[in-house]
Amino acid sequence: MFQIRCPYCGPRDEPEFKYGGQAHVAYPADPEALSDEEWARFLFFRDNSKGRYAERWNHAAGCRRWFNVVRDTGTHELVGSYRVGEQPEAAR
Amino acid sequence: MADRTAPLAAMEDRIAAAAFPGAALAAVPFVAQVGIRLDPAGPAAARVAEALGLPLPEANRVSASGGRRALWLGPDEWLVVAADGEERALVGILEDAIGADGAVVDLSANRTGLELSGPLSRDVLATCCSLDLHPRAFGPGRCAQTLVQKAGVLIEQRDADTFLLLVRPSFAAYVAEWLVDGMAGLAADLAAV
Amino acid sequence: MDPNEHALHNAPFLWRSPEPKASYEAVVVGGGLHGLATAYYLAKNHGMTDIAVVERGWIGNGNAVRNTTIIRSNYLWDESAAMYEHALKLWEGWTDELDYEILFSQRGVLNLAHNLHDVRESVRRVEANRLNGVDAEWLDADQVREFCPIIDVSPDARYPVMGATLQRRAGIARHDAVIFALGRACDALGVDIIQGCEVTGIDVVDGRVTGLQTSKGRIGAGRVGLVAAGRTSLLTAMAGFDVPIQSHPLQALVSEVYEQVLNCVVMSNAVHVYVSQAHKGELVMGAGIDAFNSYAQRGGLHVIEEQMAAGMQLFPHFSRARVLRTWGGIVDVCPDASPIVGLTPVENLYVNCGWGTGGFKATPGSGWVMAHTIATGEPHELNRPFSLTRFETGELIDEHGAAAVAH
Amino acid sequence: MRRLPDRGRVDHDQRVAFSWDGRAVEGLRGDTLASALLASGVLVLGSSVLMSRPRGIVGDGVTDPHAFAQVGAGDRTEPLMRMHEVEAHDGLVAESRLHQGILPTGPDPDRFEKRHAHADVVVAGAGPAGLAAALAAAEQGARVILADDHPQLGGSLLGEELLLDDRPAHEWARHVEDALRAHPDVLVLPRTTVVNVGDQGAVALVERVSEHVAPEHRHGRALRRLWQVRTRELVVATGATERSLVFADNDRPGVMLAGGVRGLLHRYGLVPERCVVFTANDSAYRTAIDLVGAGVEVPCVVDVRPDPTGPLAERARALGIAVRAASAVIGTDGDAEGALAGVRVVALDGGAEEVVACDVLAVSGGWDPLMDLHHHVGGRARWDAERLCFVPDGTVPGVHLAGSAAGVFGTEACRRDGHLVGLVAAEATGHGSAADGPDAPAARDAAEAPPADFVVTPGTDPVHAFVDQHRDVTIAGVERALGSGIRHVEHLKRYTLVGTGTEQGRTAKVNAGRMAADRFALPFAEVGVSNARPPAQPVTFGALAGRALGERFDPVRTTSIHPWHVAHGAVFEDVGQWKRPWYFPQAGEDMDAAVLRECRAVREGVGMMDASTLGKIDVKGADAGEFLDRLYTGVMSTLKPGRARYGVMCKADGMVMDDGVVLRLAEDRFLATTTTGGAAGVLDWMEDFLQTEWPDLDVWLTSVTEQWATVAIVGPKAREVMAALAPQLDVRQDAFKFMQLEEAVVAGIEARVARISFSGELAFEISVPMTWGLALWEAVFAAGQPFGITPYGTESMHVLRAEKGYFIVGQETDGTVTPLDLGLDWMVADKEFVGRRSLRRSDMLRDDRKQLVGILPAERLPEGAQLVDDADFEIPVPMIGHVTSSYDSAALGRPFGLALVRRGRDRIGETIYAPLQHGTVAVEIVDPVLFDQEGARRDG
Ligand SMILES: Cc1cc2nc3c(=O)[nH]c(=O)nc-3n(C[C@H](O)[C@H](O)[C@H](O)COP(=O)(O)OP(=O)(O)OC[C@H]3O[C@@H](n4cnc5c(N)ncnc54)[C@H](O)[C@@H]3O)c2cc1C
Ligand SMILES: NC(=O)c1ccc[n+]([C@@H]2O[C@H](COP(=O)([O-])OP(=O)(O)OC[C@H]3O[C@@H](n4cnc5c(N)ncnc54)[C@H](O)[C@@H]3O)[C@@H](O)[C@H]2O)c1
Ligand SMILES: Cc1cc2nc3c(=O)[nH]c(=O)nc-3n(C[C@H](O)[C@H](O)[C@H](O)COP(=O)(O)O)c2cc1C
Ligand SMILES: [Zn+2]
Repeated sequence: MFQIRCPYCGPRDEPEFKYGGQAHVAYPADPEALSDEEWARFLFFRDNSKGRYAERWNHAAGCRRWFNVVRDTGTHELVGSYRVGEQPEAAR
Repeated sequence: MADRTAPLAAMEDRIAAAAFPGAALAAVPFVAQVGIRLDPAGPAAARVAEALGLPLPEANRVSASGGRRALWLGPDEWLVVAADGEERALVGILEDAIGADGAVVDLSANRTGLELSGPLSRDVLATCCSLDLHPRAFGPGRCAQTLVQKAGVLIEQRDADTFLLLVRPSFAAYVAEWLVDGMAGLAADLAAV
Repeated sequence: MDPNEHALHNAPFLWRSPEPKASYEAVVVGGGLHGLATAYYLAKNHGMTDIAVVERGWIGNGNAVRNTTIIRSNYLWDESAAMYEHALKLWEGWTDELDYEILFSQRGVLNLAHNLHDVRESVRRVEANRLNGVDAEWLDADQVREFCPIIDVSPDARYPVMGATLQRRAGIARHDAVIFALGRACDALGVDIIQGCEVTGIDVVDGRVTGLQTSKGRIGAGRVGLVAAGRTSLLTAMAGFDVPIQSHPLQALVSEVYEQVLNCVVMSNAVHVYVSQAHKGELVMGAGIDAFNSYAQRGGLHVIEEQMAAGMQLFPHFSRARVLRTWGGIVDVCPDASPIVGLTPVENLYVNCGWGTGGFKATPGSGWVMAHTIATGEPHELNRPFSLTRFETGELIDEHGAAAVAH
Repeated sequence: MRRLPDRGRVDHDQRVAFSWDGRAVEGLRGDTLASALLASGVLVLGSSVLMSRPRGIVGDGVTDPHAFAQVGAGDRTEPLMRMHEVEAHDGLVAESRLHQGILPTGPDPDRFEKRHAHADVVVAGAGPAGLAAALAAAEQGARVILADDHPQLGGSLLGEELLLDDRPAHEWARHVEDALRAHPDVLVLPRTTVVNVGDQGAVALVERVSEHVAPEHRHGRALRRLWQVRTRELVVATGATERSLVFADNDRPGVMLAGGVRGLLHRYGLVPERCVVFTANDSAYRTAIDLVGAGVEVPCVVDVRPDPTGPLAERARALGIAVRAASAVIGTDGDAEGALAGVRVVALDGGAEEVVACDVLAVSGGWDPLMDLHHHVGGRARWDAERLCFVPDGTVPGVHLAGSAAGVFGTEACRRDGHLVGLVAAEATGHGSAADGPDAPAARDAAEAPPADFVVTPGTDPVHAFVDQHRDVTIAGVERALGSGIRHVEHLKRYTLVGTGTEQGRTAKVNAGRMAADRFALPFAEVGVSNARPPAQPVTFGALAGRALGERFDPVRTTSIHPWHVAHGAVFEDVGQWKRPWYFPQAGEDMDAAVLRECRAVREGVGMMDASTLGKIDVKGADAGEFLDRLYTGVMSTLKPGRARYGVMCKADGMVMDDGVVLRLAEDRFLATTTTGGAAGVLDWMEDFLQTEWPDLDVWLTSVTEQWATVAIVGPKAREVMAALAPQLDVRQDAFKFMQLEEAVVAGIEARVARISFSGELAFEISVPMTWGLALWEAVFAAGQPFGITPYGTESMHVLRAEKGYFIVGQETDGTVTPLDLGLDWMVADKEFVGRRSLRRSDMLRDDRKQLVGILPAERLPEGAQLVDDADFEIPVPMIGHVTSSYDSAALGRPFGLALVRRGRDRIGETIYAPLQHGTVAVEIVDPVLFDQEGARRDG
């Protein structure tokens, strides 16, 4: 069971959080301009890499904020958390 | 005309009977609660603080003054708590203070209270809640939103041995059930030593 | 008497451990059950013998040894039912065909319904199964009790059992034995099984695959099938394209060994339980998926605790059973909970993945259609709908909503 | 075995009486089930799993391959309990069952608890290393939890006769324990096994709280407690386990591990009559020495090493014990019961077998550091060719190994190591500095001679020489597997089952791996052993479930009106975690009758329903309208304050996600309602977009689901009831229109009243704070009496809405249905909203998609029934759709339903078929709106 640091509330147990998948995937600004293929990539394709991975979590049972975490998908090391709008370098 | 109903009315006896030398539980059925949303860096924060007569606290803290308390819920969210019946006045004050720079919502019926007190109250919570309540990590004047098993709760430490839990009424029986059961286990342990 | 005659496995010879040749007509990447079954049918159905299975560890070390061995074909959508039913029919002949006791036991699988929504969806599935030629029955709570007396069907349970679907031809098989059986069968047909051989690169020239870079050097290959389950994304990245899967931990556990008490497989979507009792007597239970991506082959204990609490709802007298061992696999989950089997943007490179939490049961069918695809360069009728391109058109085969647990 | 009156840590004056296989047996307070049985002369515990060979106790710890028993009676009976862990007590009931247990047949009468805890440092194991580590960390100020699976702290110190600082070691242990208990921030947990290590210091411990007392003395205490600890650092000081050697008939009762024999002496005062020692290392000499010291005859130590000359061997020789160097045991002889009577010894360079009579053979093949907890989180190990054991190969962040678990074997060295590791762990949590910490105690252990690399006695009979005694795997079995081409220990494990038993082959795995290495002519370091997995010791399902049973398993959510529903005989339906009244049967009514009555009342008179479970989200801010426009398929920003509009939301893939009515409370404030089951998901979804996609929007979201109770008054007479309840409210059609809302005092309660209808009838929905819900309900019920007001449940609600062709998310939709499939084209506005792009994908544009239609079947169909084109068909048959809703209608006087049918809207008027098991039913496709097509009734 992970212990995740909410950038607002501090470290809490994993069941307080909801996973949100890969971070930094924006809803397309102009969906109508996208081809079916481009739209499918947005809908269904997410990085599935091994190693450091920037992902989203929501502190569902706490402050309800979405934030990002850098985590190693090979070892479960949690490198750090950072807020929406920040870049992975900000993880701490 | 009929009156309001207390969310835990049906469990009153069990809650009272759970008391043991280590801890006691009591329902606090009605608590005035008003939610505030605003940008702490924006203009409304100071206005609200002034109107309430207390600062909007930092993360995981409670500020209190004159029977009102503000509990931090998130980076732009607080819950103002006061005695039952004050909600209407509070909403008025707060709406005036916030204006268009945030939101004020009366949430007095959205949560109900459970007060847990006694030297073993931390142990009771430890049977169903993973929050670290050790004095090094928590203490009077602190609050946190967390889980009692699967139910969300807002926990406020009131004094050295007393905790107020604010829970959604539909989860209140479940939360009380866990606390009462935890107390039974601790009471048995206490009796055995 | 030789004491080990009792042992389950009794083949005098299993497989060679050859060094790889410089090149093969076709190479299957991944020595899981699907990879082995693919190689087996390439050789058996398509007469291809210049082929190899390359496996980074030992064959079976992925999800093959980690699954809870539930086999059934009662899927909702026509495409799925056809695929899994094809597999189930093959399972029915495999012990004989492979000449190896794989302990396929058609003891029946119950999928429990706990609320009106479950009931509606269960009936929908039973009716669809029936009309697709898949055996399926709807049992009410009393019939459930009759079929599996140890389930707690009391109406005042937190999640009362309102009924269940039953597929009698469904059941379990001994996963380890299937690995040994397939490994042996492949070897006997001349397939090189190359273990300890990790694919680290895929050579693509002019849009066509020519070979593999491996920890044992380059292996030339006319055709390549990627059958690597949870690690598929890592491989397709080497070939320059993506598949829409996410790799998650899925945990399972076994108990110590008890006298037989559970005569069938019981699954429940609402309370997240699936359990059977294996031949030796250990209870085999699957837990829920961990929400996050991971390649670590382990998940959180809280998932198992939740699972146990759920199990106690249905089987209160399992309280004194003990968890002997827990483990996690890496399951490759597709957005629509259905697999991808077919062509890729790279010529002569084929992919078989996305079976997620439920591919063991598909093993023979998956191998069959994948072999067809590799051998002919065209999908088999059964896997045509399971293409990679369906995500563009939206022609998904969404087994989330309606198909009960996917194991 | 024989009990010495003055030895052991048992209370020789306190007898306990218990039952073994139905026989009365006695032991002493402080005995385990194992030691009590040995003291009572029970040598043969039972027979083995495959070969039915007699088996006895092998060690003195939980790695023993045979010491399992069925313990307890009735519903308390527990299979495969570790006999070395079960404390003998009055009334204990135990039975011989070594390999296959029996589960109880009823629910568990005992209590399993859980407890959360937090620590800076958790120390697993309280031997010299663990005690020293815990003390060092505690003295630095860290919050420490020390757990050991034994009732007393001390670890192996209790099973040895050792001096530490020239004092008996167990006294030192007691002294440390006292010091630890004096620290306010230290928790000492004896009888507690660390079973699982997870990520970021999540450690699970199982404490045996009252297991060691008879059920009647438990008085409500938990049997066991699962501690869920979050620690910053973990010190694994779990010691080492001894492995055996492989020779013919090495499974005979009486063949034991040397450390175990020593432990039986020092812990329980138990000794054999005549004991031969067989070893590949120095440690077993201690057994010989200690036994001789206790007056036991030790005819010889059989040592495989050519020249055993260490200080221990010298001491043994000095005591007159014969040391037979370069020799090995090749087989054993048994008595009538099959228990050990003698061993056959050979010189390794050849020569005749010699039989040495003995009742116990104490064997030591070497020591394996117990690193399970390190392995749980991916810690690696490497084979150390000198120490001849696996040792940790690096550590995982936050997990430290100390003492024998780290491959340190001297007692004082273990203590020193523990001390140093304790300081490092404390420092890592910000407590003190390891460099400037208190000095580590010295380690002056006598040197030991190097162990020998030895597993199998050459020339032994392979068919009766056991590698894994629990699983009955012999040399022959291993050989057969290796001969079949197996090249990997994980295949070896799965082929032979080595290491898969109840004790996970802890005494067997290394030997099996070394045999494989031999056979492949590979270095053992490359071959290794099959891996370890959690838990470190098996944990009952009950302990993992804890108190999450019955009503504590999952919340049962009810509204404030629920007590009334219960009092009035409602039958409930589970909707998510909510209990909603399904229908309100009156005396003698079944569900169908009740529903027909309820529906008729609503269509002809007036009904009332508890709608409080619907999700409600307060949406406030200058951009609230814009925000909702981006999420709903329709337009909300044009709504006027005081008006309401129905809305549908899609997921990004264009499939219907949720629906509900949106009310505009003020220029900058909306109230969005959601389905009961969708409430939490919709709020999360909204917050997600608000926080991550559109943080610039001035919008604030607050869940108010439970702030408001809602009572719907529905039917032609609703207006009269409403008027009676709120005399000041102008309820006339012109003043209070459909989709309008008003603030009003209703039955004396401040309320919000809206004219929203989910049935097509005139309806008012009254919302008051949840605590007033019951008061409101009762007032409505009272006010409605003159009009025969009828409470109705979800089933009638479903019938009424289906008559109007309204879909239900999750019933008509299943994640594959778009708003267009539902015929909601009119609601899909020409503007961007989440999911809109998906509706243009080629598959969504197909003209043969399934569409929502009404159906009139010849008889009532089961929901879920499939639909086909022709009455005559053969299986398999293509299905063109399925029945999503199906009811008997009071209003229509016939069965009807809704269905998703391919091209359905083009086929209205056609007949299709539902093939049921008892026959095929003709079904007419009709418009989904079957009742009041003009919509005249909603205004009363
Ligand atoms: C806990 C659990 C329970 C399950 N329960 C069930 C169930 O009850 N019923 C059911 O039907 N299904 C179940 N499944 C799913 C099922 O196990 C899988 O879908 C199935 O085993 C997939 O087979 P596979 O051969 O594709 O994958 P795997 O067996 O995982 O094989 C993939 C192979 O590829 C190898 N590989 C990966 N990358 C490389 C590389 N670069 N080079 C060389 N080799 C590589 C891997 O080492 C591995 O051996 C369960 C899964 C889990 C984890
Ligand atoms: N070659 C040898 O002579 C040799 C070999 C090994 C050990 N030893 C001796 O053994 C001692 C080792 O000291 P130590 O402190 O490292 O270990 P220890 O064996 O003294 O103590 C370890 C303790 O941890 C307990 N334990 C094991 N797993 C546990 C778990 N998961 N949860 C809770 N408790 C658990 C054990 O039951 C034991 O009580 C030394 O005295 C050493 O000299 C000697
Ligand atoms: C159906 C089934 C039955 C199993 N039975 C046992 C068993 O009796 N004993 C055991 O130790 N492990 C058993 N296992 C678990 C395996 O030992 C092992 O944990 C699993 O194959 C995952 O591999 P890993 O733990 O090596 O990663 C079983 C696994 C499965 C899938
Ligand atoms: Zn937070």
